[in-house]
Order: sequence, then structure tokens, then C-alpha cells
Amino acid sequence: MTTNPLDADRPPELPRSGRRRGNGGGKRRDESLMVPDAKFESYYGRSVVKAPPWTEEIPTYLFLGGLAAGSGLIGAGGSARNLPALRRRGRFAALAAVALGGGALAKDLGRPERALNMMRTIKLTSPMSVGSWILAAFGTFASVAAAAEIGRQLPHQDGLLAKTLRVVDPPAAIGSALFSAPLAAYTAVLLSDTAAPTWHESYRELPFVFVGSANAAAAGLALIMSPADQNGPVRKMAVSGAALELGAGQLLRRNMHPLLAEPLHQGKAGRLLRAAEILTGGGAIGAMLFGRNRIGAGLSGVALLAGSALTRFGIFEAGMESAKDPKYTVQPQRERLERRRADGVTNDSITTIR
Amino acid sequence: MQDLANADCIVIQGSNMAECHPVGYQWVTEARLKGAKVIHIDPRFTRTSATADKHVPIRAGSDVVFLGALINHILANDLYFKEYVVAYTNAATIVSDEFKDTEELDGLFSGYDEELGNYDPSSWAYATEGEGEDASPGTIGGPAAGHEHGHSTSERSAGDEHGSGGPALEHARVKRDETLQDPNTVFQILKRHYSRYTPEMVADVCGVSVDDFHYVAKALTENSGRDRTSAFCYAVGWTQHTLGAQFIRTAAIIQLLLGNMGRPGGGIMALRGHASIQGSTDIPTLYNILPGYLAMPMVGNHDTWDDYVAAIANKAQKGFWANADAYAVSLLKAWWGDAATKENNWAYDYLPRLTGAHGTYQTTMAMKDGEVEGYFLLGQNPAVGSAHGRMQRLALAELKWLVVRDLQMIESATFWKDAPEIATGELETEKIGTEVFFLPPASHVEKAGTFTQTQRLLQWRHKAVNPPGDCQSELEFFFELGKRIRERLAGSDDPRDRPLLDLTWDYPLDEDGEISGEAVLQEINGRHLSGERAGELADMYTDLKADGSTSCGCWIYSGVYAKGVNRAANRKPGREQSPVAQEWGWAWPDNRRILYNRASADPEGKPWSERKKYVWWDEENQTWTGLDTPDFVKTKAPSYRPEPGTGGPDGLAGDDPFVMMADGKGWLFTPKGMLDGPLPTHYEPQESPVQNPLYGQQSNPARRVFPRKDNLWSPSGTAPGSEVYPFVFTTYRLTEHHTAGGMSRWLPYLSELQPEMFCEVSPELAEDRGLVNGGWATIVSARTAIEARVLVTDRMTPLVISGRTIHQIGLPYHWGVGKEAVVSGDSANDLLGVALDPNVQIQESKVGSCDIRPGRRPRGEAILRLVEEYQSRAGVTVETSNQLKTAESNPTESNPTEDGH
Amino acid sequence: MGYLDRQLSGPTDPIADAAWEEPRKRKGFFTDTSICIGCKACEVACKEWNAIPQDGNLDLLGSSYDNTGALGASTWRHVAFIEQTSDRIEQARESGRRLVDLGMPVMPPSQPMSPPHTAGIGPSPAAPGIDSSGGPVDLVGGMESAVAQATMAAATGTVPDFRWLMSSDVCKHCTHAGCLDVCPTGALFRTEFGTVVVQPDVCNGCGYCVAACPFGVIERRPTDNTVTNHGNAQKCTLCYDRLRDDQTPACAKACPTTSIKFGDLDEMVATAQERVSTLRDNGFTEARLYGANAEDGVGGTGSVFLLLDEPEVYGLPPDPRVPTAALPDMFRKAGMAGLAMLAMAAASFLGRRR
Amino acid sequence: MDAKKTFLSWPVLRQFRSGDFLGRGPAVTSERTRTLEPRTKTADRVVQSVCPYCAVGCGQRVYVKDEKVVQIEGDPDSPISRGRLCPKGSASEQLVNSPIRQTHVLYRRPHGTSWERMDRDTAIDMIADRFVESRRRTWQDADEHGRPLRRTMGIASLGGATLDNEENYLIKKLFTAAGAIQIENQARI
Repeated sequence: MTTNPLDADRPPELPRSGRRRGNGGGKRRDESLMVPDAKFESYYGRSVVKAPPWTEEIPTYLFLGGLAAGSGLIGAGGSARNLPALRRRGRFAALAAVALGGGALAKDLGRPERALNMMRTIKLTSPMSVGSWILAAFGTFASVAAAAEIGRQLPHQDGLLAKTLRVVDPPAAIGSALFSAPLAAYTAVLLSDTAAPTWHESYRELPFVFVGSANAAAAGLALIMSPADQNGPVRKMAVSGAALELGAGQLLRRNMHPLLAEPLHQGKAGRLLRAAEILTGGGAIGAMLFGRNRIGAGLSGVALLAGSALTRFGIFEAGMESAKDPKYTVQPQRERLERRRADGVTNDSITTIR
Repeated sequence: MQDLANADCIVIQGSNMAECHPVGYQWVTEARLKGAKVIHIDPRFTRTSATADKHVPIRAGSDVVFLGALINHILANDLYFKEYVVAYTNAATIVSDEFKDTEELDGLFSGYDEELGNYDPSSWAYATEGEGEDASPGTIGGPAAGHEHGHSTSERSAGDEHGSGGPALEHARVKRDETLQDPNTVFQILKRHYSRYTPEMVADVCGVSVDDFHYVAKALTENSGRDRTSAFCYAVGWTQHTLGAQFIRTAAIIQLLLGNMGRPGGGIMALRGHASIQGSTDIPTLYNILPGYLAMPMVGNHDTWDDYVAAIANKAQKGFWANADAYAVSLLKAWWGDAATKENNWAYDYLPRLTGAHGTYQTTMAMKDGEVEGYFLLGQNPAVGSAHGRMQRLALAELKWLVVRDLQMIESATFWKDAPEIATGELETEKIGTEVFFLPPASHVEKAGTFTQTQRLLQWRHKAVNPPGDCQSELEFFFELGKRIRERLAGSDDPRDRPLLDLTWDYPLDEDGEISGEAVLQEINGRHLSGERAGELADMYTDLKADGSTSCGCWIYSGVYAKGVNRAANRKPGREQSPVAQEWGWAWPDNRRILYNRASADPEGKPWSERKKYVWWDEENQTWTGLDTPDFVKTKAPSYRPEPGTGGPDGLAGDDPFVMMADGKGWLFTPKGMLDGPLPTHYEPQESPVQNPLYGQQSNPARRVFPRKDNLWSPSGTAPGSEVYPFVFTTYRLTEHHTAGGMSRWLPYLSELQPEMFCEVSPELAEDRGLVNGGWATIVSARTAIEARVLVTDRMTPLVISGRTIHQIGLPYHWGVGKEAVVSGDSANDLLGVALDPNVQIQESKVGSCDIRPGRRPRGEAILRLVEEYQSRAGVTVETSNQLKTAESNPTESNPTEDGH
Repeated sequence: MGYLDRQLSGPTDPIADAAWEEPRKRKGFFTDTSICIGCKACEVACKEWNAIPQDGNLDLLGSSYDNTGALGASTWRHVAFIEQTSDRIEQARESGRRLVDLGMPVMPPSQPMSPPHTAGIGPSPAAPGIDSSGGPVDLVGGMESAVAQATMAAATGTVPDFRWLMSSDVCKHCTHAGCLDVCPTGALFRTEFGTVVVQPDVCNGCGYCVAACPFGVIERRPTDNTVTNHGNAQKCTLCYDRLRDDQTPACAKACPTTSIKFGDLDEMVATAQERVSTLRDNGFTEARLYGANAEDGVGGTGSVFLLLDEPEVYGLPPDPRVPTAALPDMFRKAGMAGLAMLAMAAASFLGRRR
Repeated sequence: MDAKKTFLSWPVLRQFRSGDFLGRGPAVTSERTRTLEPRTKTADRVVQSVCPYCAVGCGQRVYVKDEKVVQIEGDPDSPISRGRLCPKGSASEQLVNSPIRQTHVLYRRPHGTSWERMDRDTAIDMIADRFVESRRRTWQDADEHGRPLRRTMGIASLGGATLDNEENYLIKKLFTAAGAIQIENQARI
């Protein structure tokens, strides 16, 4: 019996003890045996939204992108403050990281041979499109900056090439500095501009986590590679970056719906993020206390790099999990809806009776 | 089909219409949106139940009790349509007082022959007017043509002959009491017969609550009458029983009592499952009939042409069957042309003779016993799709040669390498001597021809493309095979070869060099051979003559090519014509869409109501007219009364709407024609865990059983050992698949929708037996054991029958064991045995007994041991459940007709 | 950002927003699940027309008669099967009843796809919640009609003890389509019919759209050279090719019971409104519409559904919001984070060099 | 020239030229998209047919392109089906064009373990031979009472419910003339 519109006189039936079950002897059955009733909150426990088809290339890119961005800043800072070790290493690191990151992105595509289609349009509404252009711009500047760096090593400094490279060096430094911030920050938007609940709900804090993480990672790499006598700025940067990453991360957890914060604490993501916090925090403290020591700096740098990487992997994993389990989609939405209804806002529901 | 939209109430029983005929179901949906009530009565809650107003769960095989109780309810509460019943049915007809009912004989009717396991129906006949006048034994409506016993009628599956009308009566001088008070009137007999079929009995036997019964009774009766009509829809849920034909008869009685026959939105809709299964009965690839439901000659009954004509076409009987000689002669002329002459009785002796039932199951058993050498499988997959799949496959292995024509490499073609019996060691590929020819056929778009759909509508399909590779149509293949067989016999002087050599087999070819389907359709339509219209195509079967001046391959199809126009190819869009849509295709007979539609008008010829008008008498123009072709002699006024003794169509009065019936009436009581009783009576299925609560007679006493070692049955009812197979299983189709899967399991789009064989069980049974949703179960019957994935679902309802909980298990039957299909699995049909309805020789596949246990079935030989272990625990022997008579009474002794002879 | 805000949320005409010079009437589906027979003709007709490869591994899922699971790259129409006993049915009726109590929902007069309430949808007796102008009415004030109460009472006594819900799900063709807006290549586009379609020759399989869909519809087809459009994002095109020739989409054409209706979206919404009124007037308070409100989180959908229970029972989100609605804010936050990153780096390099 | 054309059709330029700034509509369409046509429109011919599955008799339209069936869908003209099809009917095209459909005659010799390819003509000849031989071997002229039988019980057939009336007619006609009476189909199942 379902829904005949004109069937106003269906027979009275006893609610539950009617023919269907009452006849069977009234034995209470084991619910777990049955075709599972579609649960109130889901359809056979299947996800409501889909997790993207992304694999480890994406968090790898998030990490490398941040590393590139932070390294770009270090390169530019080194250039501005005439710290050649930082400048050189920053520039090379930026180029290497951005190239590897771009490669990771392309590898993750379903049709890698069409990677260039990213340049087909400029979609302001698409963080990935915007990001692609940022990446392209940053990559260009970083390449030029790296080339200029090589130019400085050329034997014939009077040659046209070396001259040209000297001319383009400052703009490249400024360009990569300018594009490094968007490069580090946009990846947060990239994740947040999705229906994966934990990613989306962290959009206010995630950019800060990511830029902090970017600075910390780049500083970490610089700590490893730079002579201790030039690493003063990157130690500071390491500490501030780590502080921002950790602080924003705490804020993120605190502001989020407790259910949506759950994937950040549980399972693989939880383990990754806990390790990240320890490594990042430890790296920052190490950089602060032992950064002037070559070994101390190196170990701190490794910790910072690892911490940053694990942060990216952890956030990535948490978002993926939140998309796969329907409770993260349904329950907060249901609560949000009920809250609005309680407040008398009833005009914006997708469910209507007319 | 479209007419269902006119119904006010639709009862779907014995059919899962929404799943098996989804597009036909649109008309049910439409009726429902217009306010009709839709009720689904079925063991399972199906997709039909889900979209009906009400689902009534019922124990499989108990339908006659439910429907009988409806009859009782209608009669007891005076809810029948009085004018209709009195005028149009045989309610007022008086039956011979020799008739004894099951209520008197513990479940048997008078005339039962214990030895033959059959009825002599002579005591069921109508009483005669002017008693003693007639020399014959005081009864008419007795067996035609030399008193044919039920045994021989069953053997030739005579029930099928009534595909286009009722059986012959000798004449129609019947006694009637229009007050319906005489105790021997059909009406009173009916009342007595069903008096014990009460709602309480329904609850006890069917497991249907009293409330649910009253819901259905109320819905049906309130939606029947002058202004309203109700329809029944059924399918193989009713036919595949040892009592199948009687299920339908019960519904027919209800519909006659409620005045729902021959009227828009009424009737009983048979929902058939194959594109041209109707056509393959009309122009039968069936052993027992010739085209147009003419009987195949039976040894002993039809030895001579005169015997035959007397049997099929008694000139004294009323109605259109009186001209059956013309139809038969025209058929013989179509087949043997000039070789069929008056002198050789139109080559009647070219026809082979039946000696018994030669249905597909008898043939299978003969095959298994080594009596059949060659077998053609034409788009059928018996290894999966026929009952008792094991027997089918073992039988195939005994053939000398096998021709399989199918679109896909079906299990019946590959049994020699991947039958389950190879895994058990019963068969060995190298030891199977069967030579197998696999020939791919043309698909439906690669050939032109007609399908006849479920409502007798012929629709011509145009050819879209040529068949690929070696594929060819059956038409072309058989034309070619016939030519080559004839070539091999050319010059033979053996008389046995004459029928082949004299066969008209010279069809014209079409532009592709293939035999023209249109030419064959023209032969089917019939033509004038001599006389002034010589060479012209026949307009209608009334053109046909018994003098050899006409030919016609199938008389009921006559008119499909009238005036040289292929009417099956008519394609006026539905939206450009009335809903009856007479200009789309062509329906037999005479392009009529509702049969017996004279009944849609009252005896005076006026529509019963404005709302339900359909066909009526136009007083001004003295003709029948309306929305459809009137199923009546066009100019016969309602007031017409025949001279007594007039036979043929003229013998029917102007208010006798059932023109194919021998007395022009709708038969509540069948004095002839049904082999297992004149009234439907409840018997338990061949295999049932329930004792028949109504009678000592447990199962249909006239059913066909085959006591063989390879066809064992579980004990039934209270017999010891029945507890070993405590559950009822029922088999069925799903929307996503087609029968044995040849046209669905090879298609990914369909296979992915239902990829695996499963069984459906109630949560209670699952708990009882430890079955887990998504897990595996093994189902064991007295024949074999199969495995299936488990769906535990509230859609299956345990029923309380006689105080005992009966669990039913649902088993779709689409899968088969093999390696070629996209999806495969065990076949539910393997669980079934062979026991048949006596009227039509259809097997009981809708109900059987089984056990179910968790886990997968044993592999290899171990499965045989499991089955044997069950058999021995239950004490199963060849005799188990095969005893035909279990009633306490002795009807032969109390049967006066036996004394009289 | 004002322009962007308007483009990303709230009622709008998506065809005009996409700057079509020769717009057609917006097309859409109305899927009336109350007359669905679960035959899956829509699934097959869709796959056949669009040459979609086999989905899944031919496993029985054990979820009633559903063996395709969910919408995805190779299932563009998906029929859900839900088995419910009386307590669940009563819950569904109750939740439907609450929609009236809440005065829900009201179509704002600005609703662009809603026709005037008097136009061609016949009388709608006992329609609480809407006055003759179509505006919201305060129900708490006692407007709840006796008729409505009576039908509720009638309905209460007739809860069947079992029902089997079937519902054919499909892409929602949102007014604000997350998938479309996040697509970096322009592979997803808004057609002249207002539908959202993937261009398989453009898509490079970045997978972003998968994450951005609040309904979990679009999916990337796994890489497999033997199937068409592998590695591409795939979903319902509303048979764009057929629409261009004024043909009905394959699913709607096949649907035996007209459960799937296709036409001009405003007519679809009107039909849906009429149908839900009829059902509710007859005591089927569980009936409700889904996607017919332009004020909802996706600006209304191009596929309207009549449901007989809460959306999540069917695997639909109860209060979906397109992630891009928050994009302007995300960009703002990211911008601030970027500035913070720059500032921190600058601070690190300013001051003492060691 | 081509390069210029390619550059001008660069969606980024079209975005700003067309006013579709966000790149959602006409600016981003590809050539394939702009010229998309349904294959029901480009078909060479359309043939009216009937669904081969159940007995409802739904109308089908068969679209043919280059002598190949490219689409089968419901015929809206049919008063029975009104253009609708069930899942099986909707899968008809796959039934016809199925890549695993058998299109060759195959032969399994007695006791054989595999299929062999065979010429169709040869196969029909072999079947005709066997038909004639089996008929001869198993012929029954009369029963024990001398009543005529004129038949063979050695040849049987199953099938017909999915065949055309014309085909069933020829089968029944040929087999009956040959005296083979065990001719059956799904109607008895």
C-alpha cells in the first residue's frame, strides 16, 4: 500500500501487530539479520557526497606547493637581504618543489595528456583554475630566478645571457615572492571549496594552517641546507610558521562542529596530525634552541619538513574520510536545518511541500 | 491492455505485473491515478505490491480458497449483478441430477475413475428439456463424438483447444430456471459448493487475515455493476500449478457473477511472458493442436475424417465452432494444396496421430530413456528454463543429435562441457555422444514478421538490417531445411513420404533472396481457390468453406491480410485514434479488441451505463455498433430468438453474448471442457507441507504425475517425513531478466542490475535457520540442492496455516550454471519436479517443498549425497506424493452414470 | 566580490548567467517516486543511449534490489530501494506533517522558475501555508485547517505495516553547480537549456568536480583503455544531444509509468507542486518535494523529486549547500593568510641577520 | 592562419569577448559540443518494430546507420506502450549488437570436447540427413490395433514463443508433414 491519491478509505489496520508480523508468531527478530533498513541518516551506509578520486599525489603536491612558496620567499628574502646562501638555496628549492609538485598534479589526472587544458580557461570560481595560473606564474618566476641564479655562476659574465639574466633577476625575485603567498594559500581554498565536510568547514582557518606550514617547511629545508651563519631569518621563519600552523590548527579544531572535527582526531588522519604537531612543534623549538648548531638546525629542519608534510597528509586524509562516511554529511546538515527551523527560517530548505 | 485504464478496481493475483510487464503496468498506474483501487495478492511483497493500494500475502497454491470465498461472499450477500448473471451466464441452467459435488464426495466430483486417475464428465452435463425424447443417455452436453473419456482428453491436453472458445456441446435444449431457485440450477450448485469457503477458512488455508479478505471483497463488489467494472490480471502464478486452469476458472466465475466480462475495464487479463507466446499457441508449436485450436487427431477418437469432423464441428451445436469443418478443410488445403481432395478426405490421413500426451516433459523423459534421437531448440534453454533442470540436461546427453538455435551460447548448447552433472561425475564430456549443431538466428530486427502479443494483437515487424555472419531467421532456416529434406525424399514412393512431398512449399522470395514472410502470412490468412473470387485473399473466417474452395493456414487469423493489405502492419499513431486503437495492428478474431463485448450492453442492447458503454445496438440502423468491432453477428437484433434446434451462429439468440460458447452463455459451471471438475475446488499442490483442510482429497485427483526414480517428491501434509522439507518455495522472474536468461544474462546492462542468484527469506526464517543477509544458503528439495545468496527481507511474510507457521522462500529462476554468460549461478528450476495440470499439461513450478540451510552447497559428488541423505531421512520413494486419490469416498460406486452404462 | 556573490548563490537564471545569446527554456526532470515501480528502465535506457560501460563487479550488494549502489561515473540514473516497516513509515508521516507545522516551505514571489499559483495547476484545496498571493502565512495563528487535521487523523490510523520505496536518482543540474564552477578546464559547462554537461573531449580528469558536488553525483571513470571516456568525469548530461534535437532524454522516454517526467522546468515544478498537494490532501503527509526551492543552498535544482520520506533515507543530503557559495569568503580568508605569510617572511628577514 | 584561428578560439579570449566571464557557457564549448547531434537524427532510416521480450508488444523504433542498428527505443505511436520500454526492451540494442553474440555456426562432434567451426550450408545438409535418417529409423505406421499413427517419436522440438507466427507456421507445417508430433514451446512451460 502506498500512495493512491484518491484512496481515502484504506481499511483500518493494526499498526505493527497486523498481519505481516503478528502472524509470524510475534517472535522478536534479530535486526542485524535483515536487509538493513535504510538508516534514518543514510542509504545503506553509503556516502552522500563523494570523496575526490585523489591519491597521495595531492597531499604531496600540497606539501611541495607550500615548500615551493616558502622557498620562493626565502629566495627573495635572501636576495633582498643579500644572503646568497639562502637566496640560492631558496631559489633552487622553489623551482624543484614547484616542478615536482606540478608533476604530482599532472600524474593524478585521469587524462595526464590533457594537463595543459588547465590553461584553457580562467575560471575565477575554480580554485584549481586560479591555482593553475598561480602555479604557472610562480613556476615561471621561479624558473627565471633559478636561471638567474645559474647565470651568476656563468664563466662569461659579460655574455648576453648573463646580462639578460641579471636584468631579469630582480623582477623574478619579486614575482616569485608575490606569487608565493597565493600559491601557499590557494591550496587551502582548493580543499575547502568542496563538499567534503571537514575540508569545507575548515575554510576559515585552513589557509592560515597552510601558509604557516609552507613557511615552516621551507624554513626547515633551508635549515638543513644552509650554513648556520646565514640561517637566522629562516629560524625565525620556522618558529613563526610553525606557530601559525599549530595555532591555526588548534583554532580550526575548536571552531569546527565536533562531529566534523572527529576525522581530525581519529584513525589514520588523527595519527598523522598528532605526529605532525609533535614534529612541527619540536622542529620549531629545536630551531629556536639549537638552530645555530649545524646538526641541531638540520634535525629541526627535518622535523619541520616532516611535520609540514604530515599536516598536509593528515588534513587530506581527514577530509577524504569525512566524505566517505555519510554521518559527516547528514548530521551537521540536519542540525543546521533544524536550527534554522527553530529560528523561524523556513524559506531556504531544499525540502518543500509545495 | 490499454483497457485496464478503464477499470475501477484491478486485482492482480498470480502475476507480478509491475515487474514482469512494466510497460503494460502503465495502464494500471493510469487507472490508479484516476482513482481505481489496485490490489496485489501474492506470496511475496513485490514491486507490484509496492505500487498497489494493498498487498495481501497468500500461501502459494491456495488461490482457489481465496477466490472461492469471494464467490461465496458474493452469493451469500446477494452482491452479484443479477440481470447480467441471469441473462448472460449459465446460472439458471439446470444440471443433471446425477451430478455429485466434492462436498458430498470428500473432494471428488462424480465420475472419477480411480484406475485411470481421471474423470468421466458425463454426469456433469446439463439436464435436457423434454426428457426421454433424446436417445442419448438423458443428458446433453455430454461428451461429444463418441463419449470421449477424460483420460484421452487430458492426454491430448484438450484444454488448449479452447483457446478461442468453449468446447462443443451436442445441442442446446437446456432447462433453465430464471428464478435461480431450483436446487439443480448452476446457481444453487455454486452456492452449495462454495459454502464452506469462508473468510475463516481463507485465514486458515491461505494465511490471509479476515480483514484483508473483506477489504478485497469490498473493493471488488463495490467496483462492479452497471456503472463500474473490475479487472483481474494473472500470469504464470496461476497457470504453473497442478490446478492451474482451475485458478483461472475461479476468477472467471467471479467476473461473470459481478458482470465484468465483455465490458470495458473488466475481464481477466492473461499476462503472457514471451513476445509471441500467444501466437505460438494460435499457430501452435504445440503437440496437441493444429493452427486455430483445431485438435490434433488422436488415435481411437479421430481415426477417420468423419470421426474428426463430428468431434470438432457438431452442426447441431450453437456458435461459431459449428463451422470448424470449414476451418479444418481450409487448413488441409493450405498445407497440401491440390493433393488435398474431397476423395482423400482433404489429405486428413497425412496428419500424424497422438496416442497420449506428448508434451515437453513427456518428451524429455522419453529422451532420457533413449527414445528420442533428434531435438531442435529454437530460442529455448530448457537446461535452465524448464522444470527439473537436472532431468533436462541428463536427457540432452542421451540424444543422437541436437540443433540449438540461439543468439547466445546458452547452457542447453554447452551442457556437454559445463553442466552441473559434469561436476558431480554423472556426466562425462567424452562419453556424451550427442552431436550438437549450434546455428545462430536472426534477431527481431533482422527479419520481418508478426508477433502476437498477449491480447491477441498481431503486429508486423519490419526488417531493419540483414542478419550478421551465419545468422538467419527461423523462416529461412526451416524453409531451407524443408527443401533439403524434400530433396532427399524426392522420388520416394513410400506413402509415408507423401505428406512431405505433397506439402505446399514453394514460397516466393523477397528482394534479399529469402522466403517472403508476407507470402506466409497470406497463406495463413487464407484465400479463395475457386469460385468467382478465386485467387483473392479471404476477408474473414466466415469466407471459409468446407468444400475445398478455400485455403487458410489459421482460421482465426483470417482477415489479417484481407483485401491484400497487411493489417498487422497498420500503424496509425495511438494519439490519432480512440483508445481502442483499432488501426494499430490487427487482433484476432476480426480485429476485435475485447472479446464477448456484446455483454457490454444489456439484453435489450443498450449500454449498461453511460460510463461503461462500449458496444450497443443501433435501433435506427438495425446494427451493432460502438467503440470496437462488435463480437456478434452485426445485424442480429437483441430480440432475435432462434428456432429451437438451430445450430451454428444462428442458433444463438440476440442476447447470447458468449458467441464461442456452445450455449452462448458464460459458464459458471463447466459441463464439459475442464478435465478436473466442473467447478474449481481447492486441492493442495503436488508437494505441500499442508494437509488439505477442506477434503480428504489432498491434491488434484486428475493431475498428471510421473512416478520415476528421477522425479521424486517430498511427503506432503501430515505424511511422515514432510518435516524434512518444511518450507514452501516459489519461483519467479525479475524485471531485470528474461526467463532462462538467454536474452538477458549475456547483456551487461541487464546482468549488472541483478548479478547473482539469490533467495528471499523472512527475518523470522533467517533467524530460525541462521541465514545472514548477503551470505549464502543452500536450498534442498527432493530432487537436488542449489545455492543462492540470501536476501533477508520483510517482504517475505511467514503465514500461519492451520495454527502452524509456514515459511515461504522466493527463488528467481534466471541463472544457470555455465561459463558463457556475463553472470551465472544455480538454477531454481533444478529444484522442481515434474507434475502437471491435466487440462493443459503445464508443470507446477510455482510451489514446492524444500529445506534451507546456511552456507554454500557441497561441490562435486558430495551434493548427490546431501540430496540422498535428505531423501532417506524423509523416507522418499517413487510412490511418495504420487497417489492420486486420497479421498475417503468412493465416487465410482455412488456414481449413477457408471451404473447406467 | 559582489558580482561573484550573486553568481554563486541565491535565485538566479543560470542560462543568463552563462551568457547564452540564444537561451532556450530551462529544462528539467520531475521524478515522482510515488509511482516508480523500480524497473530500472531509466538506468538501462540511459546507459544504452550514452554508451556507458558496465558498472561494478557484478556482485549482489544485499541492499534490497539495488545492485548498482549509487550514482557514479557509469551509473547516471540510479534506482534506490528502501524497505520500511510501520514505525519508519509513521516517522516519515510525522516528519512530513512537521513541514506544515513549520510553515514550510514557501516559495518566494521572486522564485524565477515558479509559475503563478493559479496557472493551470488546478485547485489546490486545503493548502495551508499559502495564501492567494502565494506568500507565506503564519500557521501558528490557527490557519491550520480542519481539513488538514482531518486528513492527518485519517492518515494516522492507516499506516501500512510495510512499504518498499523506489526512487530514481539523477544529477540535479543545480542552478549553482559546484562541479561546473570548480572545473578548471571548462569541460563542464552550462548549456542553453540550463543543464550542466561534461565535455568528454576537454576534461582532463582532475577530479575536482567530484569533490565539489554536494549530492555526490559526478564521478571520475577509472582509467581503463577499453572503455569510453575513461579517466574523465562523467555524469548525466540530461541527454544534451537529444535535447538539441528536441527529443526527450532517454530515461524519461523509457519510464513505463511516467515516474520520470521531462519538460520545461517551470512546468515540472508546477506539476510537482500539484502532485504533492494531491497526495497530502489525501492524507499522505509523508509526501514532499526536493529541489523545488530557488532559495535553497544550490539555488534550486533542475531535477525535482517527490519523496515519501526524509531525503537522507534516499541517500540525498538534507540541507545541501554548494561549496562555492562560500568561495568569496574563502578567497578573503586565503588572502589574509597570504598576507600573513608575506608579513611573517618579511619579519623574519627584517631585523638582525643572525 | 590555423594558429591564429586556434588562438582566437582559445576559451580565455572567448570568455572576455562573449561576456561569459566566468567561463561557464558558450565561451568554453568545444567544436565537438557545438556540432553535437543525436544519432537518432543522423540515422539513415528508422524502422518500426516490436520488442522481443514479453508479450505486452511494445512498439520499438530501430535506427539504422550504415546498415548497422545504432539505436532502439520506444515507438511513441504505439497505443499499447506509448513510446515506453522496460529495462529489457531498453537493452534491445545490446541484444542485437552484443559483442558476444554468436554469429557463426558451430559443431560439436559426438564425444567431442570442443566446438568446431562449420559452414552453414554443410550444417543444414547434415541436419537434413539426420532428420531423414532418424525419421526412417523411428517411424511408426500404426498402433497395435492397426489404427494409423503415421508418425515419428524420434524427433522433437522446443521453441516458438519468441518466434514469428510465420515461423511457427512453417515449423508446425513441416514437422507435422514429417510426422514429428513432439513440437512444443514455452506456452507449456
